[in-house]
Formats: sequence, C-alpha cells, structure tokens
Amino acid sequence: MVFPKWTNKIPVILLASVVFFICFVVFAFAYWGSPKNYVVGYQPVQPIAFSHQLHAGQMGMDCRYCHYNVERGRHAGVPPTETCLNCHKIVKTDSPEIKKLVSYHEKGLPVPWVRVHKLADFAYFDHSAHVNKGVSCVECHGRIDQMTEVRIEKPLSMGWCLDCHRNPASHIRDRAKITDLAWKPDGDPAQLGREFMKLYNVNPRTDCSTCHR
Amino acid sequence: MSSSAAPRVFGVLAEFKTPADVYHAAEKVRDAGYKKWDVHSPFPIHGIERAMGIGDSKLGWIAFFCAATGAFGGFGLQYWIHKHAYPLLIAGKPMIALPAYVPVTFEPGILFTAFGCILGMLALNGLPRFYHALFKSRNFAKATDDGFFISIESRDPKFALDSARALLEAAGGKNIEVLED
Amino acid sequence: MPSLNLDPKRAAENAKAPWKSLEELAGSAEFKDFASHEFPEGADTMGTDISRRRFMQVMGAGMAFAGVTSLSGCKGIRRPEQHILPYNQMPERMVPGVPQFYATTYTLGGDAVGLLVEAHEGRPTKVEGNPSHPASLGATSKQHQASILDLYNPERSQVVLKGGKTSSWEAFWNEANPVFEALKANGGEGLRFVSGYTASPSFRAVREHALRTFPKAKWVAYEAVSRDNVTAGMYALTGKAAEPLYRFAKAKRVLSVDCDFLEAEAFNLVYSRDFAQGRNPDAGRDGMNRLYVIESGFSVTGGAADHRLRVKPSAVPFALIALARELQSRGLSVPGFGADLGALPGNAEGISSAWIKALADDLIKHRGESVIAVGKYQPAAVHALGQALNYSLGNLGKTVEWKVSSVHALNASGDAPESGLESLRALAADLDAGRVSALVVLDANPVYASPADLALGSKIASAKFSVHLGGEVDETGALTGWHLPLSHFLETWSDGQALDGTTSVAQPLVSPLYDTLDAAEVLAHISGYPQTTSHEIVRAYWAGKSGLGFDAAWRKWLHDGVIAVGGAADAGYSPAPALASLLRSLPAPAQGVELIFREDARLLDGRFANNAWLQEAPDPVTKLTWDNALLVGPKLGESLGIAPYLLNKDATGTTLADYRKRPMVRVTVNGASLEVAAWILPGMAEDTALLHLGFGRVHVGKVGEEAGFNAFALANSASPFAASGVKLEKIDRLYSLACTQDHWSLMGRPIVRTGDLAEYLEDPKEFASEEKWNEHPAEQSLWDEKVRGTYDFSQGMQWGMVIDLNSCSGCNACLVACQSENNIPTVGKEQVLRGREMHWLRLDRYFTGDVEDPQLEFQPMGCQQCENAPCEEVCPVGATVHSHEGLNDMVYNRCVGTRYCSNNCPFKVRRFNFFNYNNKHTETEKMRMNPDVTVRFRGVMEKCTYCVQRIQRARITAKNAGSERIADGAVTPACGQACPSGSIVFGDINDPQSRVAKLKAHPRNYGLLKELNIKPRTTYLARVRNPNPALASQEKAA
Amino acid sequence: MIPHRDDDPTRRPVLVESNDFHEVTEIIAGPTETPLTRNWVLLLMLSGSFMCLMVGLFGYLFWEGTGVWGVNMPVAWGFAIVNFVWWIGIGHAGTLISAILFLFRQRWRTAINRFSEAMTIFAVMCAGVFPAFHVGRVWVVYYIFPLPNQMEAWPNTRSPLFWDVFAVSTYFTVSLLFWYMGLIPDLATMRDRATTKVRRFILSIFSLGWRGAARHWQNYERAYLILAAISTPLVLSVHSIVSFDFATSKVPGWHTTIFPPYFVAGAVFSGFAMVSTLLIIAREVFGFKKVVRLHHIENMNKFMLLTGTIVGYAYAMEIFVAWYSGNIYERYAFWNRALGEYWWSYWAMITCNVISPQFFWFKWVRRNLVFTFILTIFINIGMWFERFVIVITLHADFLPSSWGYYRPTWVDWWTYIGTFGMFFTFFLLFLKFLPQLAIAEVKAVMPESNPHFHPHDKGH
Repeated sequence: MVFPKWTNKIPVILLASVVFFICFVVFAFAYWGSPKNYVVGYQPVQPIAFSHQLHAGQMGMDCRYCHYNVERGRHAGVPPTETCLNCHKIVKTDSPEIKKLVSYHEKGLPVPWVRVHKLADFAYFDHSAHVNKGVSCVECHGRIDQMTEVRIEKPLSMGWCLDCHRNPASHIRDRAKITDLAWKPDGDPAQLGREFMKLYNVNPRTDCSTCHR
Repeated sequence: MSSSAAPRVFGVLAEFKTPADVYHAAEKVRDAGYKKWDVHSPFPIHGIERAMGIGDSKLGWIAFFCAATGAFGGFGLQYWIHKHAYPLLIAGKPMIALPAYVPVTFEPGILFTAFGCILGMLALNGLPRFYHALFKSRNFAKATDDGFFISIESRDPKFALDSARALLEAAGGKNIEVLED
Repeated sequence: MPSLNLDPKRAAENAKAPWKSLEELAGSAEFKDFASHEFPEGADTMGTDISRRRFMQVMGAGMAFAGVTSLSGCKGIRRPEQHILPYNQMPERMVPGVPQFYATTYTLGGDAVGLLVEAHEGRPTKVEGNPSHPASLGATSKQHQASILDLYNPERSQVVLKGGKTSSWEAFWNEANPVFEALKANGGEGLRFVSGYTASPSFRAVREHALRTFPKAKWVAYEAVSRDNVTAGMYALTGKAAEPLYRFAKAKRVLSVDCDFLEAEAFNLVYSRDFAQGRNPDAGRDGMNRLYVIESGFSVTGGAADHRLRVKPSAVPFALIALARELQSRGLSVPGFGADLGALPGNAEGISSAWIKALADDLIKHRGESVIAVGKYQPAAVHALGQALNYSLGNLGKTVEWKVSSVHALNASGDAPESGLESLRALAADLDAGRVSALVVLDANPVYASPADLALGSKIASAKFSVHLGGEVDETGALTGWHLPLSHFLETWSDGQALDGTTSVAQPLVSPLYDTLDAAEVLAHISGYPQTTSHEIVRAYWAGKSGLGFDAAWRKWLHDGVIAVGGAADAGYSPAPALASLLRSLPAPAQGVELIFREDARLLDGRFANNAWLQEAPDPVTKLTWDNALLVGPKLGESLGIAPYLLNKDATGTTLADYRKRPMVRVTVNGASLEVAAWILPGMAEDTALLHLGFGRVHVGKVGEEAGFNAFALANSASPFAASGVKLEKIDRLYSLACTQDHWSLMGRPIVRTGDLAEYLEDPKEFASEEKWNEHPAEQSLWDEKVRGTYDFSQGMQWGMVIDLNSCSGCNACLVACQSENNIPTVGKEQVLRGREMHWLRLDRYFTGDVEDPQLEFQPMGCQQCENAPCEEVCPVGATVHSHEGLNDMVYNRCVGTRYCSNNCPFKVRRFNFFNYNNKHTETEKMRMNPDVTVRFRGVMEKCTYCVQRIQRARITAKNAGSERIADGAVTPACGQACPSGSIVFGDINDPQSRVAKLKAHPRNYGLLKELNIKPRTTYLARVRNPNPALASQEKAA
Repeated sequence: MIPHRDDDPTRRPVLVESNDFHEVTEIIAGPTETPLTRNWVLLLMLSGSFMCLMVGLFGYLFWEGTGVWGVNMPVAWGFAIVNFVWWIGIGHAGTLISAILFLFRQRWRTAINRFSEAMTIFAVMCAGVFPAFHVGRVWVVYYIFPLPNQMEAWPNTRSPLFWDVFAVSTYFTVSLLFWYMGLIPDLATMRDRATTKVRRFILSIFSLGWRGAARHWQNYERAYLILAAISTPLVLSVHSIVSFDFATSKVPGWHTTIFPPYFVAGAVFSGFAMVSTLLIIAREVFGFKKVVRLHHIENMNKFMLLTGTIVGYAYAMEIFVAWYSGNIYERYAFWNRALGEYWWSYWAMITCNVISPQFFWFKWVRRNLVFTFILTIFINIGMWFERFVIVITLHADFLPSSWGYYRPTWVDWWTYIGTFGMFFTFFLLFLKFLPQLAIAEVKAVMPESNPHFHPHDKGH
C-alpha cells in the first residue's frame, strides 16, 4: 500500500496541533483554574435584601456599628437581629423586607444569611490581628460600601495572602482610616505604609503555623 | 515537493545482491559525482558513508544543546524555588544545599538529551514521511530484508536518465527501475 | 426534642462521604431546628455564624478534599451554600472566636475538685484545673479531661424509659407521684434510696429533707471502691469519721503502705504536686525526700519509690506491724497498741527484717517530718495503726492532718460511720425478704459494681416500684422499672466539698442537651423540697449559709470557683477502746496464690467504661488499652506455663513473638470462676495476681462492650478487694490484648538517665552529661548552621520544653489532655493492635533491673521539635517545615501522606490517619471539637505542635495589646496544664528569665540522641533516686 | 552500528548459525505473523485477570485508605516500597544490556537486548504504580510536581522522594524511547512483509516511513550511540537515587554510604536473573536456539556470579561497618536483622543471594539450562527478601518504646501478585506482536554484513 502524497503533511499538522493543545491546557488552568476566576464574583442572593451600599455608602454608617467584634475577635461577626431593630423598630417598619426581618425576630429564628466570604477551613484568619495593624476592610472585601448585594472582589487564595504578608507596606494605613473604604493616600502608599508599619510594628509572618494549625 | 500535473521522474533504483556489491557500486556513483542519491540496506553497512563520500552527522550538537538546557533548567528550578519563590527552613539546611540539587540537575539533563536524540534523528532524516516514491517499487520491499539498493534522484543536477541507468548497470545493478514521483 | 445524634443513617452517610456532610450539615432542617430551639436564649451556640464557621473548621480536612475536587470547577462542590445564623440577642460579653472560661466543680465518690472549663460560643470543649482550688491547683486527672466526652456522647441516655420503652417525664410523674404520696403517708416504709457518696452540701440538704419526709426510708450510700476503711480506722483512733491529709511537701521520709497516693487516692493531684516539690535533689542530702513503698501489685507510686518491698497482699498489714514493733523496740510508744503488737503473730515471710530496720532508723531520724500513708484497700486496723505511728512519730499537725470527713454526714452524730458495703448488704437482705416496695437509684450502678455474692441483679425485681436515674442505661438501669436520664455535670448546678472542707459551686456550661434532670432535682420532686430546679436548690442553700450581701458573694464564688478554702475540723487523738481488738481481727497471712482487685486507673469502678478516650488511654504501668488482664509476675507466669508466650525475648525485652494473641487463664476463687487473659507484669509480689475492676460491663455503649473482664464476678463481699486460696490454670484459648508498648527494656541506651542522689551531689555537671552516657560522638553538620536565610534562632521568641523525669509519675493525664485539646481521634482496639494509635503524646515506660523486682521509668514522649528535624528533609512537598520560632510545623492540608517523615523520625512520635477516623462523628460529637485545631482527614500525617493554636492565640492577644513579646507562662500546652506534678515546663528559651530557660541551664538537663545532631527543643531533666545507703549497700551485696 | 569484527577485542564466534539475511528475517519476524495459539490466549486471559485484580485492589485502597495494607507506626512503609524497589531493580538489566554492553562492544548482547529492554519497560511500569498509590492522599499527589499553583507553594527539592520521582520517570521515558527507536527498522521490515492491508497500515504508521537509507542509518547510529552513552550513567543513577530513599535517612540500617553501589549491583543481579528466567522459557517455546545460544546464557550467568558476589560483599561490609562504627543503634539494627523477629527473611536473603549464585563457578552449571533456571528463580526471590529486610528494619529503631511489628494483609499480597499479572500481560503482547530480537542488529553482526567479507575466511 502506498500512501498518497498529502499524508506527508500529517506529521507537521500533528506537531502543530499538539503544541497548540499544550498551550491551551496551560492557559485553561491558569485562567479558569485560578481563584481570580472562580472565587471572585460570587454573589449569592440573600434572604433579606440588605444593601451595604445604602447603609455603609450613602448613610455612611461605620462598619463597626454592626460588625462590632472585628477589633476584638477572630470574626467580624454578623450582627444579631436586635441590632437591626435598634433602628428599624422605628425606621421603614412598613417595608416588606423589614417585615421579614421582624417576623424572624418574633419567631426567635435566626436570619439565614448566605455566607459570601469563606476561607478553607484549615486556614485560620483573625480579623482583630489585621484590623489592629492598620489593614483596612477594603483590602480583602473591596468596596463593600458600593455593593447593594455583597460579592467577592479578591481571590482570597493562599498566594494572594502571601503576596501581602511578604510585602505589606502598600496595604497598611492609619488605624483611624480602616473603615474608610474610599480613603486614598496622598503620595506613595508604600512609603506611608512603611511609616505605619514602624508605628504599629507590623511584621507579618509567613510561617505555615501562622495560618494552618 | 513539487506537484506538477504531469508525473515527473523521481529517479532510478537498482538492486544489488550483497553488501560488497552495493559498497563498490556506491564508490562508482560517488566518483561519478552525484550528490542527490542514496544507498538502501536492511542494516547499516560498515563504512558505507565513506564509500558514498557523505559527511559526519550533526546529531551530536543537538544532543549537547538539549543536555545543557535540561541540566540548567533542573538546577535553576531548584535554586529559584528555595532562594526566591518559597524560602522555607527545612531540616536546618541552608536555602541553597548544592549536594541535594545534584540528582534533579542530572536527570532532566538526561531526559532532554534523550528527546533531543530521537526527535533530532527523525528531523534530520525527514521522518516520519509516509509517502515516498521508492515505496512504489515492489522490489524495494527487499530493502528491509535482504536487498541492497542504490537510488539516484532526478533532483541531482548531473542527473540524466540514460547515463544514470548506464552507470548503475555498469556497477552491476539488477532490476533497474525508473520511478515516477 | 430533635435527636441529632441517634440517626445511624446520617452517621453512615457521613462515613461514606465526609465532605458531603458539610452541605448536609449546613442544610439540614434538623440542624437549623437544633440551632434555634435546642438552647434557650443566650446559651444558643450552634446558630451563630461563628460556630457555623468553626463547625466547618472541625471538618477542615474534609473540606481539604472538597478543595481539591474544586479544581474540577464543579459548582456544587466548589461552593456549598452555607448559611450564617446570627443570634437574635447577643449573649453578654461574648466575643465570637474568643473562648470563655467558667469555673465549676467536679464531684466523684465524695470528693470534689475545682475546674475551669473552656467554652467556644457556649460549647464546652476543654476541661482545665482551677488553680485557686486547693484540690486541683490547676491540675486535672485523666477522668476530668475525659468527662467532657460523656457530655456529647451520642449513646448517653436522653429519654425516660419505662421497661426499656421510650416514655416521658410526664408519664413517669403520673405514675410516681401517687406512689410517693402513699409512701409519705406510711412514713416511707419500704422505700430505699441508693446513691454514691456525695460531696455536694446542697444535695446532702435535699437528702436530709427527703429522709425527714420519709422517716422510715433507708438511704444506701454505696461506692464500689470507697474510703470506708480509712474513715473506720480513723474513727477507731479519733472517735470521729475522719480523713488523714498528708503534706508531702514537708515530708522528708514517706512510707506508703499499699497507698497509691500519686494516682488512686483522693487528693492525688495535690499529693503529686507536693511530692514533686519535696523531691528536689538540689535541696541536698537531707532536703530531698525518700519514698518507701510496701505493695503487692505495681502502682505508679511504687514506680516512684526509692525502696519498694513486694509483699503478698495478706502480709501487707504485718509488714506495718513489723515496723511498729521495730519502732517500739527503739523506744517509740504507740499508744493504744502497745500491748497488742507483741501478742500478734510473727513476721509473715517475704518481709525482709533488714528492710524494716533500715526504714525504722530512717523514720526515727526524721520524727515530725515523715509520713506513713496507708492505702484505701487496707483494712481499718492498718489505717488505725499507720496513723497511730504518724502520731507517735510526731507527724500529726506537721506532715499529717486529720480532718473530720463530711462524706459520712449522714451519721455525723458520732456513731461509727456506716460502711457502704454493709448498707448494700442490708439492702440485698431487705430485697430478699420483700421488705422493699420502692427503690430509687440515683446515679449509681450497684448491680454491676458490687461483689457477685450479693447478686443484687436478681433481687431488684422484688421491689414493686423501681427507678434508676443515670447517665446511661447501665446494668442497674436495665433492671429497674423506670430509667430516667441524668444531666451531665456541665449541664446542671451543684456544689462540692473537698476532703479538706473546701467548698465550691458547680455551674453549668450549657443547658441540658436533652430533657434530663440531675439527682438533686429528682429527689427534690420526690420529697417535695421547697426548690425544684438545681439552680434554685444550690442558690437557696448557700443563701441560707451566707445571708447578707449574698448576691455579691455569689458572683464572686462563681468567678473564683471557690467559696471557702479548707475549713474541715481537726480530729484529735482519742483512741477508742475497741482499738486493740482491731489488730487481732486481722486474718493471718495466707498461703498459696492470692488475688487482689483494684480500681482501674482509667475506668475507675467502671463508670467510665463507655468513654473512648479513657478506654484507649494506656494503663500507666501495663500500657494495655481497651482491656484489663490478670496481672502476674514472671515467676508465677512461669509456673502457670504462660511465661514463654510473654517473655520469650527478655534478653532484648521484647514481650512477644506474636504480639497479638495472649494466653488465657481460668481463675477460680470464692466459688466463682472466670476466664481472663493473662499478662506478665514484672515487679508483682510472689504468688500474687491482680485484676482491675471496671471492665467487662454488659449494659454499656458500643465503646465499652466487649472490653475486658468483669472482676466483680469474682469478688466476695466478705473481703471485696482481696481473695486467697485462688486457683489459676492455663486454658488453651488465646485473647488479643492491645498493648501500646511491646517492649520494656532500655537496651542500655542513654534515653532515660537516672542515678542516685549521692552521685548527683558528688558531681552534678557529670550526672546526666553526654560524656558519661554516650561514648559515640555527635555527628557534625555539613552546613554552617548560621546560614539559614531569614531564620535565626537567637532572635525573637524560641519555644522549648523541659520535662522533669524526676517528678513525672506517669499518670497519663497529659495524654488525655492532649487528646482533648487537639481533636485526636480514638481508633479502637483493632487499630491499636495494628500499632495505629493516634496519641500525639505517649508515656514511655521502661523496666530496669531485675525482672522480678524491677524499677519503673517513665518518659513522656511527644514531638521533640528538633531544630535539624529529620522529618522535614524527606518530605517531598514541604508539609512539615520549620517556623521562625523553632517549631516543627505540620501542615495537614499540604500533606500527601508518603509517611517518610515518620520513618525518619528517631522518636516515632508522628501519627498517620490510616483511615478516616473522624468521619464517624455525629453532629453532637462534633460540638466537642476544639475549633482552633483542624480535624485531620484520612491519609494525613499529624503530630504534636506544642499546641501552636495556643501560641497563636496568645500572640494575637499580646499584639492587639500592642506588645511583641508573649509573657512567660502565657502559653501552656495542654499536657503541661494538666500535669499534676508540674513536670512539663514550656516557654521561650531565648528569654533568660523564663522558667524553661532556667531549667535548660540545669545540670540535670539533657536532650535525646545528641549523636544525630538533631537538636531537640524538648529536653529532659535526669531522674535522681534517693536510696537509703544502708539498704543500697545490702542490695548491692545481694 | 556494531563495530566491525576486526576491532572487536573478544573475537567471539559469529552470533547466528545462518549466513542468509532472509532466513534471519524469517526466524525473527515469522512468529509475529502466525495466528494466535490457544495457549497464548489462555495465558493472556490468566495474566489479564490478575492485572484486573490489581486494579481493583488499588481502587479498594483508594476508597478505604492506606489502612487496608499492613503498614503502621513504626513500619510506615511495607510491601508497597518493597515491591517498588524490587521491580525497579529488575528493570535495570534491559538498559544495562542495551547501553553498557553496547559501549563495551559486547556483540552477543544483540541476542537479548530487545527482549530485556521490553522487560525493563514493563518492570518499571509495575514499579511505578506503587509509589503513586502508597501515599495517603492519592488525589493530591500532584503536590509533588513543581507546578505553579494559586497557593504559590512549591515542593521540597531536597527530599529523596522528589529525586525519586524524577529518576524513575526519566528512566522509564528514556528506556521507552530507546526501545522504540530500536524497533523502527524492524517495524519497517515487518511492514514490507505484511500481507494484510490493516497490518501494513498500522506498521507503516509506527515505522514512520523508514527506508533504510544510508544517510538515515548514519544519524540513526549516532543517536543510538549517544543514547547508549547517556543511558549508562542513567541506569547507574536510578538505583543510586532509589537507594537514597533509604541512605539519606537517619534510620539505623538505612543510614549508610554503601547503599548506592550495593543497590546498583543488586539491581543488575536481579535484572539478569529475571532476563534469563524469561529468556530460557522463550527460547524453548519459540525455538530461537539458532540465535539465543548457550554462551549467551552462560555470559549472563557470569554476570550474576559477579554481581551476586558484590552483593554478598556488601552485606558483609554493612555488618562490619555497623560494628566498627561503635554506634549502638547500628549494631543492634544488624543484630536484629539476623537474629531478631524477622531473622527468617534475613537468612532467606543470604541463602538466595549470596550462596546460590556461587554455583555459577562451575561451567557445567552455567551451561545447564535447568540449573540456571532454578537458580535465577532463587535469585529473584532473594532480591525481594533483600528489600523486605531493608524496609522491615524500621520495626526497631532508636527508642525501644516505639518498636513494633509489621504484618502484611491479604491486600498487600494480592496487590503484589496482581503486578505480575500486569507484567506478563504486557510481556505476552510483546512476545506475540513484536520481533523479539533486533532483526537489523542481528543481520549487522553477521560476517556477511561486512562489505569486505569473503566467503573463504568465514568464521576464520
């Protein structure tokens, strides 16, 4: 059996397509496999249409009014229903959303908020340790004050954590400003950050046991 | 390769019985000054390249290049990991613990060389190539069994059908065929 | 009441798909229900976002799996929708993620110990000792540590049962009330209460009220292993029911007559601490105490002895008598005994007179600073004599105190304290005679835990109306008409009075997980006590005691965990006339093989038989888990023809060729007979066999069933703890015994370093030095160890540990504490047999010297945190690497499980999850987990990390307070915190002022395997013995 | 490619008892063209079913966890590693024969190289499955490879296991390439003999259009030479690195510098043993008596004698060093090997590995197929025990308190047996469908292949 001439092209074509395929696979992992793709943008629907954009943004409430444990504990904490009712006993009591809230409260049931930001369970992140060293909410959560429905803005991956733990300077700011999500440093943020690092003696660790126990 | 409408001649093919015959025939063809021609045998004939007057193989250089790439790559990877990417203290050793880097410097070197050799060999030989005019000759099947052949290609500037055939006949070639491309 | 944990289907699902259970967990309606209704207002824990997260945390490894599958990008697995369930009202002072500690009290068998319990968002997760409670001093026993497991035990009884069928409290009261009304009418004729001894004043008050309500009723207070003999002996001596308390810290010479005061006796936590204090070799020749032990078995106290005299059980009293004679002959008067001592039979054989003489000399030399301690199993006479000797030696008031006991408050009136066994015998008789119409058993299990000859089990039926209140449906509960679920001590209010009179309040950490009541509450209902809830009962009782300013006081008590320290009245020396006859009543030394029964070191009298941590904690001396065995000495073993199985390799100390199968023996005594597995224990007295109580339970959960052999079946109420004329014969059956240490010899290796005080004082430097112990030079490093990138161990905080082998008693409390703190799974007998136990901390036990009469060495062995860690260099993925503070970090979620690290670990302290040991947990069991520690998944290596989670917590607290340094003592690993003798010291070795740094500089300090140049961070203080020169010379001669 | 006889120092008698190239082709390529025999199919089904068993057991392991094996603490490595090292050792003969003997101009190698290279590849496959599956979390085993990832975490390249991954995978790849390259001309031969279209098509694809042109032969020979040159250090490095898995550790009985040479010698030893075991069978079954001749077997027996003696020397030297070091742990480790719980495995090893090869001092034994066959079986068993003895040394290391015992479970046993199924499945396929000797090479070493050959000086 004699092969037709054109078959001599096959090896070349084959070679080319293999090269292409490999490149594609690499790209596919780098893109779709990266948390930048599959973590960022997660935005579940919440049982009650609570808008951070309205409360934190327009009305300029401080994050810590609701997440009051952020400076003391590992967890910023989701406020107990009664915290909402502090205001909403009076304010907008007729809104259907508030009615939902109240009914939960009366039934003595917790509001089943859907969890948005979540690290792997073997990663131990402590809010107080970061916030007290001048790491702003915005560094990990993004501009919550502009979100009507909360979404993930940062990859929250180990590599991403390490990047900051290795050179934190540009992520450190004045403690007074941590909840001011819109705040922009005048001048080089890294320069400013280095000063606050000295002030708060920030020396982040990269030991495994810093986050994994 | 050109694909003109009219089938043009590929060249002449002649068979010889023994390695000795083909060896001496090759010397004659060489002396006749042909360039685009070749000897086909079921096994490598000792010293045939001298009889054909062809130069040395380039493969060594390819292999050497691949070896260097592999070894440097292997070492570089380890150096980069422990010096820059992931500098963790392990068993109290310094970040750059050279003796520990030897195996993974050596092995990639070998691996790359091996690929270099095989792929280089195929590339130099223009393989894989499934179509070739010679395959049209039934007789040529012997070339992988017990037949010895000389083929002179029409691409050769000195090529002239009659003179080539005459030369091969004179050299003792049997079953001389003219093959179309 | 949703029962989360009784759903085998769910458990099975979890077993199949551990990671899947996360979604189930988050999703399950059951769970939400649980979250919102299980606990009233503040106590709700499961519903917060926090415990949701931490709850996930415990499934960490499971999530690791999900994390991997997430590469596939499959939405469902990638992001299981989880809900955050916030409180409706936030409980006061709760900071999510920051544990809270509450003081409470644990009472057991008439003694009380103060505890601090750690709670995460309302879930109690860990038990610690209360430093300000004199019976704890911050230490805990293994039972304290393990008690938390019972709270979440899915098999604990949760509902009222009638004849074994599910019923309700309502139904019970409907039936019970008329009965008790009738009884009230007839004054309680035929009513019997059975309970254990109680240390709770408020409960005693309720009890007295009940007995006033039912004047004709009888109260049977019974403990299988009680201190009746002690109080009886003291009564003979002082005319009061009293308890001797020893001050070992001040004692220079200690004689223990079968008294395991380091583990088994009441107050052992304090005794361990005090004894360790007095054991300091740096105090010089006369500063360090010397311990003589006379015993038949082999206890950890015997292991701590400088001189140990092995005596057959029936001869033990006569050893003391011999001593008394000896002392008498040296002009020491023993008031009340003078005459009799002469009249008594002569020395029993096996008691070396030289030994007694030397001891007598020593005691005479140290009048007023010695202690003679007598064990609770010894008859009253021996106690009386022993304490009389203390008196004559002038120890009373100095090293020994006699305190009036409140345990027998029933008859504080002055007549002899009644013995629990006698009152139980009376009950049996009454039942036989049909004199019992109503039987109320409150948190006791006499059917199992009583000598076989009483045959209570067969008799209970004769009571028309019978109730059992208990934490589990045990042998007793299975026979009574009704079974009522009992609240765990962390779920209810109570109080306690320790032997020294210290009183404290016990407050609950959670409200009852199930619909349960505690004994006081039930009794209050029955007897119409003014208060009915435990909270009211306790408050009212103490309000009555305190009067004005009660609320402030109450709050302080709850905070401190102590009401008043001490306060028990002294009992003076006033011998009763009966004293003389006591000694004569002693049975003469017996011939032939004798058998003794002892409380098991872990399960006690069997009340902890369903506690997996304790079942798997090795017995301190035999290292057996999940079973008891008939312990015999090598010689006796030889004569029984079982020794070859067990000592075929004593040259190397290997115990067994086939390490799984042990020979069995038929024991015949008191007309009963039992087939038990036998175990050769070096150091047992001649012709003596020992069998521990507490095993072989029938009505017990999955954990306890088929564990060991029931020794009570052999016991006789005439003498419940010893039997003579025992017949032992080998039967050709084999039995698997899971031992965690197959090998007992040191092989002459410089691992445990010990020596005599004389040597030490002669040249402290040389005592534990490498030069002396290790002729092989240390390997040199190939590297310049200064060049380590950013790692410099001379900078910052560098963690290290020192363990003092001199004071470690080997009690295993650290092991259980570690298990509780680090979510270490139990693996079960089969896996232990395969050598797969998971304990991060072992207690290595070695025998040295003569196989018949060896010395015992203990060595706690956890990860040594080597600076040049062999495990690290072989891990291909860097799952175990070093931290800047010198910790050998283990990263579970990076581990692929090549197990090479374990091979290369010279100490073999790494543990591997051969199976998914953590996927069997029910939802309630998960509540027990420490949320600060990842729960490891199958295929992952794990090990001790110096409790790095505690270090991190301390660091963050310090940093938030603006300081870089963690103060010395701010971090204590679980083991060190539990250790009764304070042998484990942890801290920053770079801080010259820290305790650990000082100890590292101590001449007795040495590290293991120096020749490997691994630089372990855990080092040991060599052990110093203080033998009596007189005896030492003889022993050399012999 | 085989240098001319004149520069062959050993001046061996010619390889094949034939002076006709075509006959050689017939002898070797012929069997691949005959229809399948019943026995062959039965054998294939048998070995195939064992292979399935192996696959099933690995599935079971994957589902349940490593606990289904007998491994424990302290013996955290068991059969898996024993079998791994054993198979990889067997896989050493092939490359050794094709590379080292080639460089040493041992033309008799031609009789066995194709055969033993095939064996090498299948043995390495059997070896490879063990390290892959013995880890606790197979699904994250990719952590070991230096792949960029979102954790920005990298492997520890100082770990012997990391070296191992590279060594074994390199060895497998290179052996495979080497083997395939050798096959190309023979596939062409078969292509040109092919009678059916399908067969011809497939063979054409795999022979890549080989035309036996002199220019091709030139590059081909050069490639072969270079591969041989690099394979020689490779084959030595692989088992050295495998030995590092033990030698770089702290475990007494492992922690010794003698391991690399002694492992390599052992590997060659077992490799040759397995080759002759299989070759003797094949020779009888397929009647290669004309090609694989007695003196080839004898040569291999001499190799076994040599390497076996080296191994024996290593055993002795280990013990001497342990004693001489004065290190109590080392001393006990060896005392324990010989007289401890697992004494029987040690003496099985000594008997099979040190004593049995000594019979090869006698020429008549070396040339007696039955004896050779039996002895090679002994050696295979002995080398397995050697690895068992080494791994089991774990059961008693530094602290007596941590000493334990190891007992394989039924899963251990059947997984090991299953790998034989895998090995023979592939081997049977090879025997049937590929030329079992290098046709071109055999022809090339026939005196007739020499262009200056004259019938009168044939065979001198």
